[in-house]
Amino acid sequence: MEYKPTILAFLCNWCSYTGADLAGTSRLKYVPNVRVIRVMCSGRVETTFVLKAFREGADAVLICGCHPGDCHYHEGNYKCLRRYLLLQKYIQQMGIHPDRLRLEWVSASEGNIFARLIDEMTETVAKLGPCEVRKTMETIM
Amino acid sequence: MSGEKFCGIYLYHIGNGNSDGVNTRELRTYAESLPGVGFVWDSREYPVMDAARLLTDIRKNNIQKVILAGNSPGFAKSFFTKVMLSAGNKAKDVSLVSFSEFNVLGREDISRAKALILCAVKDVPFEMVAVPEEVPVHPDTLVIGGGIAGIQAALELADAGNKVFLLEKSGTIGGHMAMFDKTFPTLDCAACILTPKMVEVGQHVNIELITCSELKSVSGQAGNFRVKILKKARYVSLSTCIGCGTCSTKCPVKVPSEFDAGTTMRKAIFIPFPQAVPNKYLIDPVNCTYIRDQKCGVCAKVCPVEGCINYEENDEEIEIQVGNIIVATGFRLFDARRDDRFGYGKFPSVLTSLEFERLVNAGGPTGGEIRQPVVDKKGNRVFTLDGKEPQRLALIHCIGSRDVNFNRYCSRVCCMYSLKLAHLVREKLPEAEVYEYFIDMRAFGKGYEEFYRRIQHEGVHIIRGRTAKVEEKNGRLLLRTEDILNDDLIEQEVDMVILAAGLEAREDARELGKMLGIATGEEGWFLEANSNTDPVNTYSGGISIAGVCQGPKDIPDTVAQASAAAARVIQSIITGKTRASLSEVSLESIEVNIRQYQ
Amino acid sequence: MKERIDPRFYVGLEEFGIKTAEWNECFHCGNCTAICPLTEKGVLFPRKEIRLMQMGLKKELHACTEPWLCYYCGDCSKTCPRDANPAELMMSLRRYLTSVYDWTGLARKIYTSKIWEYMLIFMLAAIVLVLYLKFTFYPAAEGQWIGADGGVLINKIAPWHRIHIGDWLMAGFLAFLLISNIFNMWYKVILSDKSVKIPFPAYITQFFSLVWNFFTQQKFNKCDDSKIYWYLHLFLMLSYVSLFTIIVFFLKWFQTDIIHPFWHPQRLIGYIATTGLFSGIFYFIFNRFNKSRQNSKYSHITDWTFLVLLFLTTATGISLHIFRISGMPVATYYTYVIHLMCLVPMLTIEVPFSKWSHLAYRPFAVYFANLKKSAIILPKRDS
Amino acid sequence: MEDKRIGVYICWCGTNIALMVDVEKVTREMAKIPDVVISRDYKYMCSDPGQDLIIKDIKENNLTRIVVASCSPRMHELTFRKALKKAGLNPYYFEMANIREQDSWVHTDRHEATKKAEALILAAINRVRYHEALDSRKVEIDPATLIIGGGITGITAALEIAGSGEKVYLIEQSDKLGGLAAGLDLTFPYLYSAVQMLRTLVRKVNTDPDIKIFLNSQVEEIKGYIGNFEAQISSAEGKETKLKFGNIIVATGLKTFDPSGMENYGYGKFPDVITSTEFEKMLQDGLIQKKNGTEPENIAIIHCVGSRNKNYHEYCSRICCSTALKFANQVRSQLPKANIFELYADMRAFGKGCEEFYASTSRKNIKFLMFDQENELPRVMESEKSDRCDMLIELNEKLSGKAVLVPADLIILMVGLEARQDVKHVAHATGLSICGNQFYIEKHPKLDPVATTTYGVFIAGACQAPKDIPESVSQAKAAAARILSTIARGSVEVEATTSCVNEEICCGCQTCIRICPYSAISFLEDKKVSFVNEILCKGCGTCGSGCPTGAIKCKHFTDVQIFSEIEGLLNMSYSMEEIKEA
Repeated sequence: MEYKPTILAFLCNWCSYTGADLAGTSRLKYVPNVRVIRVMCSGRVETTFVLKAFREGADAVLICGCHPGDCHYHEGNYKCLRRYLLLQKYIQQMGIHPDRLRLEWVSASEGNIFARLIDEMTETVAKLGPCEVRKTMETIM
Repeated sequence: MSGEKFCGIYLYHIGNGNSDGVNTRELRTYAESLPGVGFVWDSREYPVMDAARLLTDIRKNNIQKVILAGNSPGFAKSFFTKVMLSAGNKAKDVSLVSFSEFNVLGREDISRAKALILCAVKDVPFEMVAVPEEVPVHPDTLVIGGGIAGIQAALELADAGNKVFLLEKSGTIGGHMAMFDKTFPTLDCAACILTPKMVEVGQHVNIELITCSELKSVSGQAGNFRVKILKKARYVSLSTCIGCGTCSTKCPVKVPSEFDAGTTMRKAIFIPFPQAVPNKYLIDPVNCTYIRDQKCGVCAKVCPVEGCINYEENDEEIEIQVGNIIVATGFRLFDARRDDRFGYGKFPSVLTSLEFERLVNAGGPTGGEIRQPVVDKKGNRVFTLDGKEPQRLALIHCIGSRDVNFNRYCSRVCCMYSLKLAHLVREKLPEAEVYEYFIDMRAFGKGYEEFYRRIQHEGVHIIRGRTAKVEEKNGRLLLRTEDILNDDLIEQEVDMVILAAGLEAREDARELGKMLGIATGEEGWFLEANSNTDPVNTYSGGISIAGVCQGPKDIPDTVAQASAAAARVIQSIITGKTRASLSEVSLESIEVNIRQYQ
Repeated sequence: MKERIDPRFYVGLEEFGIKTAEWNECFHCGNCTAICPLTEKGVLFPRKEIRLMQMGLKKELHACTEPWLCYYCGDCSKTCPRDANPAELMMSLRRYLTSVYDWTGLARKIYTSKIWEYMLIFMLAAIVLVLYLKFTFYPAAEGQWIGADGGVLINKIAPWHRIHIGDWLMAGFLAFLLISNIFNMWYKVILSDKSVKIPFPAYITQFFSLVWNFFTQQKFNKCDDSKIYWYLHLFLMLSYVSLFTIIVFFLKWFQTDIIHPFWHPQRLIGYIATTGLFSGIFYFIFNRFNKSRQNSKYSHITDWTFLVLLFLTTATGISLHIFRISGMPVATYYTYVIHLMCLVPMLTIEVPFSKWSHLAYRPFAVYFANLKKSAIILPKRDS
Repeated sequence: MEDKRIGVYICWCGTNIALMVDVEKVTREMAKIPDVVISRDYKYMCSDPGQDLIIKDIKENNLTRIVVASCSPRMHELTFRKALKKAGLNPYYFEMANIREQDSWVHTDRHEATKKAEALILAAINRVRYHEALDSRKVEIDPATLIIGGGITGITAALEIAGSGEKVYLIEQSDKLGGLAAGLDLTFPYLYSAVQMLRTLVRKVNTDPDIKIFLNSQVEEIKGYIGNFEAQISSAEGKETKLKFGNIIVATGLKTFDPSGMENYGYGKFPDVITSTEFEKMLQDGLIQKKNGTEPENIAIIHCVGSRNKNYHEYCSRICCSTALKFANQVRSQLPKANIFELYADMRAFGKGCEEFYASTSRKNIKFLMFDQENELPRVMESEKSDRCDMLIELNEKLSGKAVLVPADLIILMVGLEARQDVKHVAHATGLSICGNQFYIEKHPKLDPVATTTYGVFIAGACQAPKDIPESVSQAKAAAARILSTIARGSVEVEATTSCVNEEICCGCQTCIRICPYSAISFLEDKKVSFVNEILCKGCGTCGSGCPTGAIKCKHFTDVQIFSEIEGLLNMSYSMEEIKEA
């Protein structure tokens, strides 16, 4: 049985989560290995959340927010973007491949885009193989 | 001020349709009597529009302004503007008096017709001077019809903190929308979005639900109606029934279920559908053998609640007092039997759209499996899982709509729901071929065109050309259609045909209209106060209309109208006053107002 | 080459019975084509014709054989969702096309103006009278009004050979007109349609269909639910044709002075044919009066003229026969001339220029249609 | 800390969930999780009996936390919260697992879907353990209303609200009221006078004492929250006005599509190719004529310009078909001899009386020609002298299958409707979201077409999607109804999921104050700590993640809640057993 990565996704309530719901209501199909956490705004996603996710054994973390300029809270998604760029550097220092963390803009009407995104990300992450963070943590502790 | 301009009036004798009744001779003499009117043309003396002759008349009587009065004189406007311009006047010196715009329907409205002409001559907007007197308003409201329109209107009012009586003919609220499987174009299931609202209505402290009831009579006037309601006996106590369903399981009588559009059988003691509100059982006296002829009586025996079922219960008549009435009685589906070419009622596998909605619905006869109906020994059509899975299905648009032999109007929703049904078939039977035969694809709403595209790409065969007849050929159904865009004749064999039947006014609409004093159009839809600026109110004060009973509509438009109808009511409750019937405004009062206005 | 739409094409066609307001209302649902029992793949009407009318594509319209393939059951008009009345348009188009095929232009005149029609009829009648008086009808000369046995000497008054000359002249004249019109039709339908190239053999192979359809009118039979209509029409047509041939080619045998016994073929054929004509005529007149059938709802003036002339001819023919067998010479002789005065105009007006011509155009239309079909099929065989 | 007694309820949603998720199995598995007292499945949790089930259990087994696994929380979270409330439990002691939209509907492998469902539900259970009781507060409503857009929608809404004696501020960008309707001559399908109609409405608005009109004005920015908004209105003359109001109706409408970009129609190249807007003006002025003042002999009306074509706009503009029919009638009445062509794609005459209108129009000898609006748009070409017309239109006529040329002297382009340039600006000022077609997104496409996801802000008319006059009017009145009912009640409830500062930990760095988009956070000089105004706060939580010390707590989205959720989700991807050991 081939390896299925686990992706943890933080979706903002107004655009991305609605988009993901739309994928559902329009019965679009995508791979089942994504786990969604709903936050009011991508701006709420803290660095610690992402790190926690890797620590708990996520093979990849996806953050989705409204398109630039469409944020329900004006600029939460920009805040998120900054934090994301910082995180990218940081996880690389930790030896986590940058492809394992992604930030994407998904609007409420983009159910199909969300579905495609998940499929495509799963593929890339599957190529990278399982994320070792959890194991190493367990061994050193 | 241009009111002083010297007027010529062109009176149309024959308006298209219903204002023939207006006596043009009388109007003519009235118009001629008005000061500032120089000339009155009577269309009967001008059978053909003769520009030259009109021009000479205009010049001779140096007319500076022409008023076109008729049912819908707009059809001649640009002709007159040209004439006026060549007579050296301006285009805006042609003004219209459209009788139908102001509900001038016949003799009885002649004084309004006069008033309209007077206003035009004086160049005063009719709405500004034809104001009914204000009357105090009773804070309670009656909403007739428990469909989505009625539900929305009721909630709107109740949330504003007012008492609402919601009158429903059947045993539950929900109307047609509750019967649908999914809703276009978002495809979320109708029940999922409707039932919460139904529950809300059921629980709302301000809403008094009156099911199984009919309007008996309405007296009084705007602001204070006395309404008599005939409450049919349920024979099951609303207060004590726990909805356990034992009675129904034991009941021996089986009749076609209204909610499932006849695709399933229900008992004589039944609950319309699982999420019904109120979620209580009731007996249908027509089919219950005990009530008909004192036989059986099982349900009462098995009912766990003492005295919950009471065969002796009688219809009762209640009277309520309300200040406003909102009519939201909806529609009935076109009876596909009337167009016998499609073999509905003759071939079991020819379904109406509503039947199919139930068939694909998880709560339907086959639990959402699409199967051809089978015919049992008695010759009845039965929907079961034993039926064959259809390999080919066809949807035929415009059944009973856009057709002079039945209804001329477009039913507005059929195109979209047909696309939706096509999608549902593809989703449940990916192997099945779906053919859709249409005339014009009317995907006009928000996200509709996108949905249309999507269905096209899903591999549904969407063919321009309305099927002419359905015949039976070696066990399958044979459709004969011209494929217009490919200039070809298609004789398609299919296993199941779905007829996109149109919407029709309810059989009792006219009667109800009379009772409430609201006019109905030729097709039986209720007439709004003004087709542009006031689509939800009527000429009889205190009474509004909402939803399909005013004309075919999809769900969002219906909901919008329902809320809109509530607006006037809330307004009247806030101010404590409402306006009496526009139809009762006298010519004299208008004349007075005009004098003050200028 | 793109064709240009001619929005004013309809102008002046109202007189043929083409009601602009009606066919303009068509919104192309395709119901008419699909409901029609005669349409099949490759043979699609009447929507096509409506469209050509709406767009004023003259050439295509003139190349249409479909109007002749329609036998007016009226289903399309009955079920049309828009009151476009396709069946009536097809009927009117038959009139129009007749005038199109006719190179003399008389047909158009006859269809579009009553004056012309009646003028022609009376003129022809007059000519017949003059000719009759000039070349036959001379009892004074011989002084023989009555035969030795007191019988009617029809061949003395109107000798069959002389009448024959008249017959042949007229027949030849009409035949010439009709055939030239059919050639014109062939030109419009086949030659000017550049899209198809008819291989010569097809002309021969398909010829049978022409004859077959002429005598059986099978298509017509397929079309209508009430058989009686088809039978009567066929009966009428056959009687008509047989009488026509007898008079034109076997007048010697048909017009005799001696009166044969009842069962003699000469008389029997005469009687049967007359019955055929009369029953047909009465049936159609009846229909047109009480507009019971869809196809008798709207009557163009020429429809009436045809029936009336046919009726008069038959009626005078019968009375002529009665006078003759009951030995009333004078009456016979006068009726004879009246008979001719009805017969000649009837044939001259109707055969090449008016309704009668459908007798020829319909089978030819089928013929041409088949030709085109075979032309389309043939190349497929090669590939 | 009180003991957690959790009830888990898993919904079949008929077959919607049960088909892809083994509900019974999941129910059994969940029963094994610590603290879970009750684990049930039911056909329709949202149904009346479904909710009663929860209420009953809460009362009988004094449950303190509830998890429902069913559809999206955006669908039924409120429904179930209400149920908890009825059972006397704080509605926020509730968490929902979305196993329909984001599980059963999107996956095809039943085993995987079931596994995912378990993960989601476990996460919900983990999370709900840490839920806290929150209560939503009431906010007083300022009875005044701001209406942005003085088109027919705005006017109607204004009259409706002012009719009940409430104050209305009507903001119009241009120098006159009426919007697109002001450009019309007649209305379809009965050809009533739009000019007279509008004149009446405008008079009514002008004479209404409760309506204050701001022409040539714009909304700069809107501060505040439902019931207590505050806005800066600036007029063209640079006059600034401050307004206070309780509700907002956005009725900015749409603008017509500009066909200059479409070279095939030669708009701008040929003088007598005009847009429907220009033609309406021509009709208002009374004379249908070419630029050179002569009478056109051939008039062509081309539908779907800029609509139903993915190079321009995919959507249908809804009003053009009937408008085109209206034009045909008006041309026919002024020029009885003219040749009139309608080049259309689908005749969308769907409104009340419109199909009849279409039929009666077609009887007037109008030539209807169908083209393929998606792949083959007609092309306008110059003509030779011999053509006896100014232009030729080249098109593939679909109903006859022939490529034809149409003579034309005057060509009317039925331009579609599209979003206005300032749509983004208004969206920002009012906190609305915009869909792919640049229309404002309503709260629910079917059951709530006028409300939006922002409390106190409503959308009406064409800015929500193209609409004709009666439909816009209906929406205007609908929006008015909502506002009137809030005014009638005098107050509304607002969200409880806001942020708050733990003053013990706050270091007073004021990062949060810079971050907050609603300037809901202020600095308490005396205490040297930040303070969140919980009514201004919209609960986005950005401050929470920005706070270096973790002093800011985002209610209902606290760190610990989300951590526990993460744990729940991820541990599942190993096996149920492991957690049970843990």
